Amino acid sequence: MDFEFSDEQELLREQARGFLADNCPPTVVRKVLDGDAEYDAELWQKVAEMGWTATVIPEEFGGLGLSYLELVVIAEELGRAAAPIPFSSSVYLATEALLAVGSQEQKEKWLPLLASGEAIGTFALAEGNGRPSVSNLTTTAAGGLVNGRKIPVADGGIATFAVVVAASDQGDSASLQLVELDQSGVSREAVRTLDFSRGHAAINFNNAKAELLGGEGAGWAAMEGLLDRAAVLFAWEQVGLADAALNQARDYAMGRYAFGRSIASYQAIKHKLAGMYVKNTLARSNCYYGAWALDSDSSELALAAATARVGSIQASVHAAEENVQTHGGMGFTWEFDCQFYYRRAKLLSVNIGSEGYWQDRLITAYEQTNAA
Amino acid sequence: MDFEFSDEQELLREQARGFLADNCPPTVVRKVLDGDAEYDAELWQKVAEMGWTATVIPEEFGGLGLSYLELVVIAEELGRAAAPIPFSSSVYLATEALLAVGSQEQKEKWLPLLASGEAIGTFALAEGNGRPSVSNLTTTAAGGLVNGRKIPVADGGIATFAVVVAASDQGDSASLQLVELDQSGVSREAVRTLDFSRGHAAINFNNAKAELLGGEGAGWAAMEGLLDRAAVLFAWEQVGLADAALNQARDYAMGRYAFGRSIASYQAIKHKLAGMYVKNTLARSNCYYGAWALDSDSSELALAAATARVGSIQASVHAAEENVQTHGGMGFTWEFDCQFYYRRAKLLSVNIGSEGYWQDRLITAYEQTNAA
Amino acid sequence: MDFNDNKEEAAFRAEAAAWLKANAPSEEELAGMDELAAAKMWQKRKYDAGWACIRWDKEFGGRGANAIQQVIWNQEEAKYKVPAGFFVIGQGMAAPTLMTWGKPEHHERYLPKLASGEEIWCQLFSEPAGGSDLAALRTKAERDGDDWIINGQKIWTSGAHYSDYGILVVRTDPNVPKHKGLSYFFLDMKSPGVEIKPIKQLTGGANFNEVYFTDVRIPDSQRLGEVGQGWQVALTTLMNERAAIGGGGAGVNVEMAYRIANEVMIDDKPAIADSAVRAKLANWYVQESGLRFTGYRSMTAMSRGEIPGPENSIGKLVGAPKTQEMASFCMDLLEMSGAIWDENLSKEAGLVQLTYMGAPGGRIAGGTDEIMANIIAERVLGMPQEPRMDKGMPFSEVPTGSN
Amino acid sequence: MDFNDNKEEAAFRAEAAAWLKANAPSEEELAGMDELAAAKMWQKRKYDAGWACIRWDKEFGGRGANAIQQVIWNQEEAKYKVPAGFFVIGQGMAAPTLMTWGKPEHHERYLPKLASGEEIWCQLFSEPAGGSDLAALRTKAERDGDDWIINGQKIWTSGAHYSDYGILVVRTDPNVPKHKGLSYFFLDMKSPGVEIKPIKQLTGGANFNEVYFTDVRIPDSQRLGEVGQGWQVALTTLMNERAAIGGGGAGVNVEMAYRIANEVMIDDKPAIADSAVRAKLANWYVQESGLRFTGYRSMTAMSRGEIPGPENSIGKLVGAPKTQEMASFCMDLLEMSGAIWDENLSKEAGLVQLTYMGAPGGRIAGGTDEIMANIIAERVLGMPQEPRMDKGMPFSEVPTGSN
Repeated sequence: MDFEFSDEQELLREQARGFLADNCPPTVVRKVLDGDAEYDAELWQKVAEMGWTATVIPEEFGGLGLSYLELVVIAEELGRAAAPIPFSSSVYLATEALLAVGSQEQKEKWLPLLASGEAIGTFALAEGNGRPSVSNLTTTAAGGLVNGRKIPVADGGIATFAVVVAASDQGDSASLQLVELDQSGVSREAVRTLDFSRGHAAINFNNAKAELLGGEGAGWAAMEGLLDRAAVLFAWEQVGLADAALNQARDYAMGRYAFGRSIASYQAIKHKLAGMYVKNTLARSNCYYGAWALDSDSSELALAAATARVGSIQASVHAAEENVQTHGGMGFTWEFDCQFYYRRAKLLSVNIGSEGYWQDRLITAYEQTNAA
Repeated sequence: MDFEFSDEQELLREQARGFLADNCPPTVVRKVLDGDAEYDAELWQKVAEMGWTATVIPEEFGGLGLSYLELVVIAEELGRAAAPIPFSSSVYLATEALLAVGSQEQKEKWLPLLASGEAIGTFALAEGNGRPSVSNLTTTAAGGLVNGRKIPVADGGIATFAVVVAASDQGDSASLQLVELDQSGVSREAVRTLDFSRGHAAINFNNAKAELLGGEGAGWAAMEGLLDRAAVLFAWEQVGLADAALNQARDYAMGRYAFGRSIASYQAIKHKLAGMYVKNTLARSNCYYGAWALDSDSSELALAAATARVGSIQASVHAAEENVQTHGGMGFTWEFDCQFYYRRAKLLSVNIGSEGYWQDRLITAYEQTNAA
Repeated sequence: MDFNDNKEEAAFRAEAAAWLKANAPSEEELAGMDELAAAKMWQKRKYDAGWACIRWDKEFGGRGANAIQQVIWNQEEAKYKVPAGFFVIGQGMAAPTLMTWGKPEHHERYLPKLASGEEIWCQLFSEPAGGSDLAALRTKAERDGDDWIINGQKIWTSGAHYSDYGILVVRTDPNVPKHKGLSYFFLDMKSPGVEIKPIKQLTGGANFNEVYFTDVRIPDSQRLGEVGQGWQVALTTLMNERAAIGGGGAGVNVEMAYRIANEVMIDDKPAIADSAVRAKLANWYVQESGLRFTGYRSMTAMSRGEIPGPENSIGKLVGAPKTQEMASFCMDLLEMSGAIWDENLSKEAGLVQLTYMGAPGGRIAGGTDEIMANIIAERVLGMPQEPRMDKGMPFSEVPTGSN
Repeated sequence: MDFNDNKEEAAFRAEAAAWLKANAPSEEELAGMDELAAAKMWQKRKYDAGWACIRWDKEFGGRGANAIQQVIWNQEEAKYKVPAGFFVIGQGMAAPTLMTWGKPEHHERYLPKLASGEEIWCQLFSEPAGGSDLAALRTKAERDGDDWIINGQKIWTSGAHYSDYGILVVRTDPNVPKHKGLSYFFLDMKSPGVEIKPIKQLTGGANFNEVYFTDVRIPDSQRLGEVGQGWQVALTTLMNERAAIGGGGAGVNVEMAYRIANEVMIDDKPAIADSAVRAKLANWYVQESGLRFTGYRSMTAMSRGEIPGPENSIGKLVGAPKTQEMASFCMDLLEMSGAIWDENLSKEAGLVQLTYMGAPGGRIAGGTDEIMANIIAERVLGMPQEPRMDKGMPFSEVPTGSN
């Protein structure tokens, strides 16, 4: 039994943290937050050069062939830095989709481009408000053409291709379609979200050329499996964010004085931060389990992923909210960086399905585990 | 607009509080808690002599013909005193059932006995674990005979009669049956609950003679209407209890010293008690609304009752739990009286349906109000 | 206990309703006017007819009405889409302070123009290093003949840029304990040396300002209360602030969440059929309803001549976190679209996101959640204060950490 | 990161499992024995074979095993229904204190009998007026030649009536600050003047005692640490108490709630189909799972030679309120029957009620929720202590309120 990262993985963490401190300081986040760009292209380039986008891609496809334990270390640090890049869309979702159900040809074509960061992939499931279900999919695929509208698509404005969930008349009634976005059948509109430091889009498909990814009529199951895998990686990013928010709150509280003493000496603040620490710690430990299940392709992955996801949603949103609160009025200003976490925490918490969705998935997985 | 009790009602409160301080001190509660009796018969007798059991019963049936505003004042004070008597069963449920759907003959027979306290009525709905529904009722009534088993029945061991919810093959599939309990077709067993200061029973009906109360096949609707009315009265009792628990916590905290100062000066305790106060205040205000709706027979009663009930469940259980916590180890002893509220709060919270049941009822009522 | 108006109240309501019906501006009338001009126009019209600041004495421009009449007026006025805002601080906080601490000449000169909306006032209390410890302010005033010279910085001043006057608390003596070295002034916001900078918030909006003072002169005649008595005067202002804070049905409430839950689907059924959604809405309804009826109880108390107490702090303490939770939950109901903040795509959803971004402000402004809980514990439940490390210490010696 | 045993661990596990298989007492063997006798029998059997207190040095009766081996042993032993309890305080708290502070002759005399279960120890620290402020204890010891004379009262002593020895902290000097006037002893529980009274709890059970001391004599040779050093010695005991507190799957956990939710109906469907029920169970599962894996991380740290830190406080801080909430919720699932506490009617339900009644104890014993939160804030996050009003003050002058 060894429930900890290896020394090499810890070294990777140190390097990643140092790299991001240098290359993704608050000014870089702020540049995207305040500007019109949908991501920081320079940071993306550097991250790709570090090989982070290539982490789990096998060497035969131009990747580093490392394990998911390395990838979650990077995910945590990206969350801590609130990095304004399409890493989650391209790495946790598009790359994972290709790895899971891509054909040899598809892998050969796309994985090297994803590994090098030249291509940015994304994932298109939502079609507006409410919880997606297989019966309310309106995007269709037939004869290699996709029609419909997906909104929101994270990083949809900058992505090279999207993995689109479309209705199918076979099997589980859905299929995954790989659609290149720079084609005449595709139009995109930028969509503003509450996190200005990450780009989103609405994508209209009008007889867009598409390629089936995985089996026809196996798309809904593939999508759920994909979300399980992504959920672990999102969860780590959220835990990194939660930890950063707690640290920011703590540092501010220590230095802020009221009524002649540090506000960090008041139980109202101490117990608030202790509560954040507790939630963060439980979420992190569940993320360990998720990382192990993902890395070992365990049959417990669905349960582990939902557990990690629910815990990290709760921890990160709570930490981000109470970090602002601890900062008082200053936390509410644009000038302070508390907003990075406040925006990002909520964005990540709905990006691949809400707390309620994952609570339900968790109990479903628990029922299946208990029935097995 | 006058959203407050009248001076006369405030005077009644003072009298009631004084009466209970004299006649229902902790020693009286403890006598039932520690002993084998299912209630304090002497206190019941005195309460009846005060006319409290007769409050809303019309004068023509031997009652005082007062309003529900007087009755809720009494309910609150009984909750505060954790009185070990069958008031809720006999007054909030049995009396209300007769007033709502009893025939003139039934009223003439029973209301004077209920008013004088000579008869104790109760209400029998539950048939074991889980949420009762009209489709899982196993108690039947046919030809004036009831068969089945009801458990638990509050005060079932001491009651003169019970209003029994039985399956019907007509209308809404249920009927209310008035069953005298001192007959050969009825056997009762004492059932211990977590509140030793209140008696409960299982009642077996074996061709027990019964009398239809209200319409045949109108029993489920009558039962729900009855629970709405009782919910307001229970809620007031719970708010009284919650207030007493908060006061007990506050008094103890003020006098208890740790690290050289009163524990009431620590934010951990101050904010805990402030939280109790907030919940209690909101619950109380919702109870005002419930009292007004009950007294004025408003169309908003269902919504008002559920709102009062949910708020007062939450407030009273929270206050009772955190009162023990504020007392530390001493609160966990049999010797301290914190246990009165801890037991009673949870008992009252499931007695006529749980928080979950009433949350659902609340939204149903809200939907109906919005549809109207 | 009765929800209905008594006879006197009904008569007053009828009178108010009739006047409003005849005089409330129509949409056409307001079309094209800027908000401030519209607000001033409406305020002046009310003033001229005796419907402005109706609880004020008639000599100050009011109507001499009582608390319950004020509530009735508010209810009736709320039925019309009339311009609002701008006057709350001046009429609700500065004016009561002037009434209590000002001289007759102050009353005559300033109150009628406050009532008529001709002059707008702002509040200059908070400072960057102060926060919850309001009295730890550092902006200093030094005597110079008949004037005082002000230097320092205030923050969180709403409306500074369109205000004519401001109420100001400053430190006139740093060598005595913090509450004892303060004095209270009002000043002309156009005075030389006053510089106003808007503060951009999380929402992207800028409803507040920083105000910098560089050798700003205020005549001593604009002092309220004695030198060193500023904290006591400020308390008058702050007590009125608390009274002004309502139970507040912010934009995101049960009604909106219910609407969204009817529109979006969970497992191919409207979300409102989902019992987890129902349970949450039920809990929030209990809070909203509880606050509403707590408000009715306060109104009843006021109508009986009682002064609203610190128990009103629960409105903000419950309402602000509830608003944040509900906005967050409404985004969850929208699922992946929950993050979209784009009025063109979904008007309702845009309001949800705006509310979520604004919610932290609600939990801080006018006293943080933590300060509100302290107030309830200390002033309602009578629990002791925390030990004060700065008690009796000259302000200049109080530890301030890195600030 | 690997959940599986490494080679060495697997070998140890096999050895332990084999011995247990051969030696764990059968139900028949235990039939009719009282719990204490059964526990002593099993402890002695383990001791004789070198499986008692396996992390202790061999000279004290242990096996010299490491932390991870202890965990493996615990896992394997938990597969058998063997007698438990009785020895936790002696072996887990008194023994480490004796090891650190005792003299060689103490080790020789007491440790092997602690390991073998021949002698049982209890803990005499808490006092009625102390509570969270443990060091504010008042039981006094006065020197009399080679002895100390003890007078006072202790509370919350579990197992006092069947214990042979007790560890005791007393005040030897009331005229110095509270932490400095304490000394630490152990005593023979059969000493004249020791009186034990059981404390009845909310549950109706009596797992704890009050212990009264009237002129009880303890030889000075039974002192651990110097006179006045008692607080430091007590910290050794308390640190081991914290280490002993697990993440704890109390009786009422997700597994049980899930079972109940499958058995009872809501709207004619099993309650587990109700999404409000699902959401609650999911949240508790996240907590349980989080505690379990936090425990695994601690074990890994221990196996790497690190000492478990105060972060383990979260086990109790999360687990205790969760137990209370879950027990309360399980009663709600049972609806009107939820209040029934009658093993004859429903074994499972009886456990739910017992757990609810016992839950407040869990939130208090070994440090209240509030103290646990302080510990995390101060020792994990490095936040400052509250100002201590009694700091440096002679104990006799510290305000004590009405107590």
